[in-house]
Amino acid sequence: MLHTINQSPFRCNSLKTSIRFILPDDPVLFLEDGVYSVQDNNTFKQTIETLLKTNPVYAISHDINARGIKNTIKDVQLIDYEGFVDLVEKHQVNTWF
Amino acid sequence: MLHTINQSPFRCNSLKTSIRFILPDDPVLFLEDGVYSVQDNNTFKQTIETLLKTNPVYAISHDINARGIKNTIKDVQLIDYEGFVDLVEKHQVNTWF
Amino acid sequence: MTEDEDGEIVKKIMHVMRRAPHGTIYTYEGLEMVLIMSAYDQDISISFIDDGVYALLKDQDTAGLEIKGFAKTFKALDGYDVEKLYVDKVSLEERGLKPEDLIVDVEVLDSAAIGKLMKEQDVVIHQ
Amino acid sequence: MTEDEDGEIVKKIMHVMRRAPHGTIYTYEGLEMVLIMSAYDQDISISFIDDGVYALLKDQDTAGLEIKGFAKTFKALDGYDVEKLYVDKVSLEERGLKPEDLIVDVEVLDSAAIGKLMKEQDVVIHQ
Amino acid sequence: MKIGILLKEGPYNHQAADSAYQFAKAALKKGHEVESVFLYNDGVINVSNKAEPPQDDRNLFERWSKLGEQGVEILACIAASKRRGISDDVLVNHSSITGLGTLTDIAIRVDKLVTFGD
Amino acid sequence: MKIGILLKEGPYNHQAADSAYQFAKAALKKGHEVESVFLYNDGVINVSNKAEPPQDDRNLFERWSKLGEQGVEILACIAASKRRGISDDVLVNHSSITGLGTLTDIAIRVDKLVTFGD
Repeated sequence: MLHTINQSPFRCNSLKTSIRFILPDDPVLFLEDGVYSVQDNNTFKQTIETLLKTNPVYAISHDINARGIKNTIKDVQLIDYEGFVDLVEKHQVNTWF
Repeated sequence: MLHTINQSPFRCNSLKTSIRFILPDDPVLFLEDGVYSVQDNNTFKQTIETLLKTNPVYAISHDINARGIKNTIKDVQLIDYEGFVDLVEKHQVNTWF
Repeated sequence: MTEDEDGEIVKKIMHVMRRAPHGTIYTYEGLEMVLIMSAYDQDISISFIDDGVYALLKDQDTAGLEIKGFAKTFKALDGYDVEKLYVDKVSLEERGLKPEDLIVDVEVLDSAAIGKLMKEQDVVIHQ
Repeated sequence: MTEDEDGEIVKKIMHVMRRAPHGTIYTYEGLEMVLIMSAYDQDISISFIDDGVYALLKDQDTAGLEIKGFAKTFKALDGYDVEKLYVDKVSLEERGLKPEDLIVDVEVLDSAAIGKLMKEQDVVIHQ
Repeated sequence: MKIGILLKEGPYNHQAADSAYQFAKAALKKGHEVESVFLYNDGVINVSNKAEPPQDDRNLFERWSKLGEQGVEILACIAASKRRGISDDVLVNHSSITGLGTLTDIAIRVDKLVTFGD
Repeated sequence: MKIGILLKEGPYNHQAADSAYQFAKAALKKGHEVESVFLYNDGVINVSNKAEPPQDDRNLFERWSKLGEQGVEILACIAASKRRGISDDVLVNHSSITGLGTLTDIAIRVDKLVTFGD
């Protein structure tokens, strides 16, 4: 199951909550304001690094660039919308917002 | 200055943030989903009790009743929309959402 | 995804309620969606997570807001054969709530159990 | 509230940016409001709190989203005589950001100092 | 006192429109002057005359129109309206479309500007 | 694969409408069938033909209309539309208003239903 998260982790509890429900190995995709979650050196770094130990983590590169995010946490994979489609081909989608 | 907060403290960081900016003695009014902040026995009880030591705290009674909230934290004053108008008469308004 | 006795597709569809009632319309319009979908003989469930659990609180009286209430509609879900109502245990606890504060009988599960149910679904719709 | 040399009322109006850019339109339409208000010779300021500080990040490139960017408009505020830009220190720190990551010169203040400025205002508008 | 209201969310989807209305009603009842309700962001959707909300629920569009009839200016921002499909030919009675300059005038003129958003 | 899209927010105010469009475009480019875009909650505002967004920005209303022309069903929920002033006479070309039953049919028929909200 693909989990997508589009909320800023500072503004909204979607990241904090969804992590309780995401099973190991399931891909997690950050988009829109959700991509602030994977900016390096913010207070959510440890949360994302813990998630990365069990789950592949993706972020939409267009959203990263639009927000001026230069450094993302190591091992977070940047993909475009076609990469998003590929993930949807392989998984049902659980859209957290 | 009257501070109003209309967001659920669980969903959104408005309560957490606004508290840093609210000066002592300034009234704080919870409305809409913000009123969950003053429901007794939830995890924000201590935050509200600390706030009550320095600031008068109000909640719109219609919002409390609409949400089935039976017990509110001690010293939180329930008011109606006319009470809201009275507060606005005395203070400029800072609307946090 | 399974087939019923007539060979029709039966999909597992879970609706997720995560928002408080009244402050926004999401839970209310979500419930309208559930009611319509319930007529299509699919395998429907609802999970209540975060502020979604507030939608089930007893004794909601919206008259003072002049807003149409809908908590009682959750009681009617039974009659629409929507019987799988899951509530996230942590969400209840954080809010100082107990199952008896809720207007309907629900199954209180831990997050991992709801996560497993989510993964079994053909469709998950967050409302 | 004061009067200018012609006896006109000059109000202190603070705009508060608390939302990230692009995910929602609030900061962008908020900025449009600031630009119009700047023509009215009022005492305008903007404070950036929480995700509002993200609006000021350098090198935002929205071309891939096909969305109109507006970070550079903050640089133009100077020309509109909107020079009081306050940034909340805690909000920067939580996000791992430094003043030099921002596209404009701002005054970084602690929350209590911004709180005092808020209290001096005739109007505070959260965008 | 003279009150201005700034409403930043659309009808039904967010309670802000209800709160703004209840506040305006209470202020009028207490004898205050509610000069105007300025609609911004999705708030402009509050004045569409194409809406037909359910019979068994409140009608927010009619509410604004009636407040307008009572002399409260109901104003939708033109730039916000254009982004959301609100135009002169779909406005409820006693409402109009105007620019942000009008909001600035309101902010200068009123004693209190009260925002409702989400 | 057959894809259905559920869009729950209005244009411009939230990025959801942009993300849904970019996703649909990428899926079509990769040869998938995007059956329909179902608009719910404030999502219905995406198909108003009264909108005139700024010239220097993208036109979301035209985008949906063009996707509709390419065979993607662009559907607005009737109940949600009535609450927000979207009616048959203000719809962009190649879009239509329908009931939640249609969404159920879509959910049953497609391989993947992808939601965009906020």
